[in-house]
Amino acid sequence: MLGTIGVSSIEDLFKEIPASLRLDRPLALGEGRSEQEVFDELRALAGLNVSCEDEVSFLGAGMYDHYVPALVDSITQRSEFLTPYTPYQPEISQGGLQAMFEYQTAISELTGLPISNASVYEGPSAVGAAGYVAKLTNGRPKFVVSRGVHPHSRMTLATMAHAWGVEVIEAPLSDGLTELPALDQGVSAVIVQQPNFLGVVEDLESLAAQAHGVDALAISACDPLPLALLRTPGECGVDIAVGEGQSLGNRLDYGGPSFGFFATTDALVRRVPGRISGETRDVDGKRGFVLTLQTREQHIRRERATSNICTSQALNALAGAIYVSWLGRRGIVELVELMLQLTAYARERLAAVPGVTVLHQRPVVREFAVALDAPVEQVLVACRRAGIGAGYPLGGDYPELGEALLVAITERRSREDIDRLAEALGAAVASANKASAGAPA
Amino acid sequence: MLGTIGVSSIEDLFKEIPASLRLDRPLALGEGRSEQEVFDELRALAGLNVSCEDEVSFLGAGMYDHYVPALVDSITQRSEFLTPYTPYQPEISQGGLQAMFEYQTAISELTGLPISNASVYEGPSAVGAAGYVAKLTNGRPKFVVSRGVHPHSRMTLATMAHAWGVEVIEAPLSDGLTELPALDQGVSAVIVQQPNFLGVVEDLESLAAQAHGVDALAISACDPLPLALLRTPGECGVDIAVGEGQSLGNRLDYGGPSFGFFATTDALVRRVPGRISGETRDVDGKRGFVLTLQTREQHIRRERATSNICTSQALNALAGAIYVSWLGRRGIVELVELMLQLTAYARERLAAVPGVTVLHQRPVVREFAVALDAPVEQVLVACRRAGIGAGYPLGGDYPELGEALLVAITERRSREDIDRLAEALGAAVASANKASAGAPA
Amino acid sequence: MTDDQLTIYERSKPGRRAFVAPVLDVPERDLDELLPEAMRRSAPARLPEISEPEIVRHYNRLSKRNFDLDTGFYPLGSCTMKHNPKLHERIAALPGHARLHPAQHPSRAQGALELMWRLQDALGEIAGLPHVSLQPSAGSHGELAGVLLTRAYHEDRGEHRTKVLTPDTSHGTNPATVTMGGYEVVKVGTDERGNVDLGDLRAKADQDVACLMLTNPSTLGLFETGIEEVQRIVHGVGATLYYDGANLNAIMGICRPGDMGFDIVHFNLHKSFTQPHGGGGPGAGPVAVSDRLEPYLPVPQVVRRVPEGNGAEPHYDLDFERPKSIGRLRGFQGNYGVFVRSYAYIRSLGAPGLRDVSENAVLNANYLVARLREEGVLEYLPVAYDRLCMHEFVLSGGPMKRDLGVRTLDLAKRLLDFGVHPPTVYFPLIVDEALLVEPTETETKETLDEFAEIVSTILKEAANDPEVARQAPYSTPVRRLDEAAAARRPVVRQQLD
Amino acid sequence: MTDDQLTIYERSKPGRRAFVAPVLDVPERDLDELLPEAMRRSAPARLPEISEPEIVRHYNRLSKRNFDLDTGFYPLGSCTMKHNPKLHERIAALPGHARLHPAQHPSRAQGALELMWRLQDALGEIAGLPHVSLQPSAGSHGELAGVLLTRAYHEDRGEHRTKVLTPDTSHGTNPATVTMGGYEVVKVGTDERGNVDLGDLRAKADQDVACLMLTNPSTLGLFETGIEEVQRIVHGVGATLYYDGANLNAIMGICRPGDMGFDIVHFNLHKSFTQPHGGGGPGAGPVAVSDRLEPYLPVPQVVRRVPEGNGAEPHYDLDFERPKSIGRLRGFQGNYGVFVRSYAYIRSLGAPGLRDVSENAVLNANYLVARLREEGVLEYLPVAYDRLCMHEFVLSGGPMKRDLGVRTLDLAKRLLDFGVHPPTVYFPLIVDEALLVEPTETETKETLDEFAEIVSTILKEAANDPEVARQAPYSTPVRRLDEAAAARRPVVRQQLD
Ligand SMILES: Cc1ncc(COP(=O)(O)O)c(C=O)c1O
Ligand SMILES: Cc1ncc(COP(=O)(O)O)c(C=O)c1O
Repeated sequence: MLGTIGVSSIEDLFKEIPASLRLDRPLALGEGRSEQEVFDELRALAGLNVSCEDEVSFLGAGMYDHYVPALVDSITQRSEFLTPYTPYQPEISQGGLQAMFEYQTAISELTGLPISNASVYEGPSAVGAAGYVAKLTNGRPKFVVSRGVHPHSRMTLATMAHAWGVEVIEAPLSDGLTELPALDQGVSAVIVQQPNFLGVVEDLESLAAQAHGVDALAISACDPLPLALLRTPGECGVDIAVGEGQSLGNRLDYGGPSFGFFATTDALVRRVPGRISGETRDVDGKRGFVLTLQTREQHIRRERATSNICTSQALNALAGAIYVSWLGRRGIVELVELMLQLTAYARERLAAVPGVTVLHQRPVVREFAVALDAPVEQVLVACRRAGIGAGYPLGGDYPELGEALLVAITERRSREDIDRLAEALGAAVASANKASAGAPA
Repeated sequence: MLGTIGVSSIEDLFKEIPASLRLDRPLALGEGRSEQEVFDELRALAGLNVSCEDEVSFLGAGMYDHYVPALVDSITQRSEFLTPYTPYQPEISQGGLQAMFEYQTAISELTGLPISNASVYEGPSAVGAAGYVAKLTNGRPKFVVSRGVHPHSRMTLATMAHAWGVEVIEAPLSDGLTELPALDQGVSAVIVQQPNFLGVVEDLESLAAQAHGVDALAISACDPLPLALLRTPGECGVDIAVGEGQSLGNRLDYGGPSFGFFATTDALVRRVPGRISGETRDVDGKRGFVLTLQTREQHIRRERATSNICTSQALNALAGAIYVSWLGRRGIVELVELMLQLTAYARERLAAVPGVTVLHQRPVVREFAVALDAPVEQVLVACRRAGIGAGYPLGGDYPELGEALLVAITERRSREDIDRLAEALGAAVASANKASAGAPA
Repeated sequence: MTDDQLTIYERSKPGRRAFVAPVLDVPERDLDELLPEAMRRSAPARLPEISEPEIVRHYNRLSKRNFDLDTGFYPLGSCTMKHNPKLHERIAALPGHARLHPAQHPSRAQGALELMWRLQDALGEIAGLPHVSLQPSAGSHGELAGVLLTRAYHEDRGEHRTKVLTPDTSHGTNPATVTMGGYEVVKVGTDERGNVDLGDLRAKADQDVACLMLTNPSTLGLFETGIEEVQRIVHGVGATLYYDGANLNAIMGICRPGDMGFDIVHFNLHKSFTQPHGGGGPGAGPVAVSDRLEPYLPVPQVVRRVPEGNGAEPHYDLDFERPKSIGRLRGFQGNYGVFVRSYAYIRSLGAPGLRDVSENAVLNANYLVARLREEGVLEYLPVAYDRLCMHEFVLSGGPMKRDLGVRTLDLAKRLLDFGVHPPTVYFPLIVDEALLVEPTETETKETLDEFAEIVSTILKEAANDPEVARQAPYSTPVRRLDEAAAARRPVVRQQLD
Repeated sequence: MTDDQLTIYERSKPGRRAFVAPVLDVPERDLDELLPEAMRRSAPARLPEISEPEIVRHYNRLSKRNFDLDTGFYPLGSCTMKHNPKLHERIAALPGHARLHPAQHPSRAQGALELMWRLQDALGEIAGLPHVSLQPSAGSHGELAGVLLTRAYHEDRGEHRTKVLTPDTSHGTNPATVTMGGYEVVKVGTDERGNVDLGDLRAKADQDVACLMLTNPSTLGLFETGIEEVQRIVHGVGATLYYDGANLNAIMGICRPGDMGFDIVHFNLHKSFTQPHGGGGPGAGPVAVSDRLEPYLPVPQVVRRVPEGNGAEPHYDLDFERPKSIGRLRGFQGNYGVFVRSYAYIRSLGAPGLRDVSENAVLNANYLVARLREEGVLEYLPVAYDRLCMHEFVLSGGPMKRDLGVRTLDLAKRLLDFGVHPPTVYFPLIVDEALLVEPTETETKETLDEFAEIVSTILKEAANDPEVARQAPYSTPVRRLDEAAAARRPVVRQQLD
């Protein structure tokens, strides 16, 4: 091959690189390894993690241990879905483009909004993306963000808003529900979460109405599974519904890759970030799908694009679409109702545990907060010894709640698991208090 | 649908079944379960097994813990290979038929014989199948079978030979090598194994020559990986080479499914059992593949077929073909030489352990036998406590060897593993003897 | 781009590779010392030299030249091409199943043994016969087991029998098995309703008969209504009654071979119990038998041991102490990976689900007949025996051949152009130009409707130009292949040099 | 058979389902009591009603309407469509990785944290910049991180800068990111050799400039030979120098952005480090930075803590105590599943392997140029800048359009008929009718030869009838699609009723 090129060595191919810049040593990465050795090494690392297969986990806080049906893996592992690039050549990408179109339809149905894109990165950055659309839409200087929005989403939005010179004002929670401050024409968007981070179902409609009262956009982060049962953002008058898609057929993967969804009204369609698949016809009149409304996007509009997003999360969104088809129109309701029942049972069961108090008596779907009469960290350690991941400690994000714990219940958790949690919590709180009582004053 | 059929109930469809025969109760199998429940239940059962992932295993005895590369799974899991039936319609089965053709080529290369079928069930039944071909070929009343042939193969052959009225005569091993008795014209076939069950490399050529001396067929069961290095059955004048294919890219699966291979000479091609893929052309002159020489088979020849086999092990044979392509012409030699070196190290290492004696000082490839100065079962129990599956106890099959153990070394076992085995064996033998010494006479 | 037809040997290039060897961490010895040259092959096996990306592309391209069940309708009669749930692949791949060594001590393989024991139990219940061996590797292997069990049974009673009866509708493996089992095949006729000809059976059933091999529903897809009389005749001469389980999909939970008087049943786990066919295997062919045949079952048997008193846990074991056993039919414990899938299937469905399977299989078959009738197809392709069918049915292409000059083979090949896998053709042998159609329970009404319309379209097309079908297929990767030439000068491996 | 184009909604039939709910084992409460009707949606989401077999077939059929890397050549410039080793999928699926909850306590996620820490370390070494954050989700997200880091850096020093420079060859995400990062884009020209126009750069580099975003090799596939001078100019005005890592595949182990003076580098793990593209993601866009930017990296950072003395084991943790951090760019710790694959890749190749990657990527690109020249292709499709290229190169379809009346788009569409994925078209913008070709290191010589021949065939064909290319493709599932109509009246979801 060198001969055909007309050089005498590989070295010659790099001669345009100034010698002063050449690396004069091998990278400090060691030798290559055989497949078997690499597998063993990375399996050993996996073995150092305590996954939801290794303990009874009640962790949620935005990502949930749902059962991912086998057909999701078998389909997404097909090389025709796994290995292509973004479908720039629609004639040979109809499979992916149609799958996107079907995904958009599912998100549209779940959110009750007419427009969905083909995915954004994940939940919190989706909130940032929604904020950017608000900024582009009305250019106002303030976001009002509920404290019920996922802390990661609030932080992500703040990071981006700072660059835009937009101020972020936090609306407090009162007894678990968002309480908006007086709004004014300076407010670009009101951003809430449904159910909120503490698991409580918000009154999305009144929050949206208050936003619209000052012509601000109403933006809601949503957990897509509960939407199968809850009043939809669309019904509530929300302008943009975004969210974390992991709970739809994506594994936990220590936080990613999953997907974010982005749904909105017809009014905002030309400001949507990222890919959108649209239906059209080919020269023979045959139905087909293409990436559409591309004049929004970076590769066409460059500095005037409505977002910089390029690669997003197509394969994860596909998993989501397969998953909701697997659940189906009835199944998704059955699943969420099942979680509703399990969660209700768990809330009652824990409420009965001495030293455990349920934080607010409001409707929740699959997650709720409790206060403990003992240091959460101590209790968690004790529960881990019993093989239980008791939940997400709220102290860091919500010091105002004191020693509080967020408990998530998916269909993977049985009554027995919940009873074990109750016993473990009870024992842990009791012994923690015994210890401190015993401790010298 | 019932209306279209013209019946009023499903029941009516079964009315030809005499009422007296109808089952008047549900099957005693309980209710159906959700995917998640079935997965959890069968994962729990898997958890009750100690697999080669859970201990350092030196078990072999016909099936080996080799590394199966990921691409084998990803290819064999493609529905186009996983779900079709036997390729009765060649025009829409070219993928499977060409894969069979390529598999046959690989087996032919490994065995040094011109003809391979597309697979039989597995190793021991392949020995039986070879015996049946011998019976069909010369109808003689005796098989001479080496004691070095896998006990399961000898038992399987005996089971079938009994039905044919063929007597099975066992040829003893002397210092690990087959010693044939005087043969006569009553011998239909001489059946040996390479390497034999104790891991020793046999002198296939002289055994085949002795068989041919009385016009009997020379049949050899072979372990396919060592064939990458060993003199081939073809070079040695063997008429039929069969064997267990598991070590070629198939997982252990507690013994199956794997595949058996069947290779032979041109002379016997029309007596081969099972499917054979052959090259041909279509009406446009395009190359294609079909199931060929079908007049051997049950669906054509019925009671005059050369075998009753129908469904065999196509997917497992495919895995074997992928695996040898992955290893490649050089890689397969490197792999077997690696095992040769590891095995030599292990044999020396164990020989140095007090109370452990290597049984015969003859060339072996990846398996060898040792004698212990203590009860094998006791030693195995002790090794298990140390997380080691020390090997296969030979007492049941070869009482004449006393307290003996068969140890297999694959590329999955490291020097450290082998050293651990040596220490565990040494400790176990010592403590067993201490115990018995301590015991009242 | 690259010619899809190149073999992997034709893609091979010296020096390329996928495999990288693990590092050798022991002192290296001289090869000649470990394995003298005289023991080594003279030249390396000429395996392909190719990189992982090229291997993947090679097989991906091959896969696109295969039609598969996950892509379209596959009504291959007698093969029960039902959907293979993806869950089963996930479960079978768990290391606790997939990397369990078959020689592992039973005390360390309790999960596997319990699963096998539970599967034996479930299959026994489905068959109505209490004792099960999972060992046989496929249906025909199960048949061989059955014939050998029969032999052992008679020999044990000092009887020497020489013949086995099989109906003229039987599958090829039945007579082939009989011969392999050391018996002579005697064919029994079929009456005008498609049942075993009882007169002929009586005439042929004598003291030399060891067994009658039957499948019910028969390969005609019809329930053997005279089964009770058949049973009396066969048992009357002291022969065993063998049930070929390939058609079990029609009657699960509805009636049971054991209750019909069968002594031996084989199951095709790769048919009724969803092991994917893999393009020709793997499968598994467990057998269930009655008490009188139990002593002869192969070794080892999976058993559940309940220790005496003291509330000790029951455990599972392999039993080799079976003095009357026929011995082994293969190595180790059988196709365990198949057992895992089939047990997962039985657990998923439970009793009601299994009954639904058979009800829907029979419903779909009868509905398809009705739709074909509506489409006027039966005019040229009459149902061989016009009765309610069970899970499959047989059409005769005789009239089509006579009136349209189109053979069953032509119809089959033309179906390929419509993206349908043809039914089984030219079997059973007693039906002229036979077409054996088994839709299975996992197909939808829309699929059945469409199939009926496609067949009718092909017949209409043939009515005005039979050549279209005669020259079919057109849209497949290759067109009709010359099988005669292939058999005349067999090329069964790549030529290399 | 069934129309491959039906959507899953069009396949839906009332009452069908795949999902079976686990049994509810707690006392059931009244729904209204748990969730008052006022809080519930008025109608169920109209999701499909469909069985597992039909879902599988639906997606299987869709998959057959996609071209993929595992099937054929995919020289999509700037996208580095290299082979994705199958091992990576196996490893990523291990429950210890795949079912690890992101909120798991760090002490219980030591394997994941160690893997991330090792990956940070390796990426830092490859980039020549010591500090790495794995958080960004893709390349453009990494760019945003870079711009925000730059802002934080300047603000921390009390500087207020308003402009970011990007070459006119830059990828669209660069300017889009600049705007999103709150800066104004200033375009820098390209000189006749394809390098950054240093004169123009000097003219535009002033105290208002916060950053220059560059990729080297550039999107023209050329090494920026003036990089040292560029670096002096940019740093001379106190701006940061940003490296877009999309083209890192050309230089791994050969030279390092850090050594060139770059302050910030983003990686595309889904390009250089083999995360499969998934039809548009997932990816990951980690950033590596120099010491002066380290304080501003996102939270949390994965750190390795070595306890004081007493030989206690070092452990891994998430560090949130970063007062100057820009904060978060997303939830949790980033696309961990991608990290697993990329780390497996780095481990498999090691230092020599990574260098081989870049050497072969550059060898393949230059070889392909040479073959295209041999085939006479460059006559109509000249290389935009005729220098030794790095891992990719740009052809101009200008002459082809002028002399043959065939545009780059037509050539691309005609390539589809030959089973090749076309190169990137109409990018970079500064090249007329641009065609950006990146073969990658995992392609064989035969594939490159064949591609050169195909392009030459298409040009010959066009020479005697341009309509062939203008009307192409012909053999694809659909032919040219009306994108204008799609955008005019957008139909972006299934209409249901
Ligand atoms: C009726 C019948 N019996 C027996 C068999 C043989 O089963 P197997 O292919 O599993 O050996 C078949 C398979 O086609 C069959 O249809
Ligand atoms: C040069 C260049 N920069 C940036 C990007 C954006 O990367 P991503 O798609 O991962 O956001 C790309 C991807 O096409 C690219 O080619």
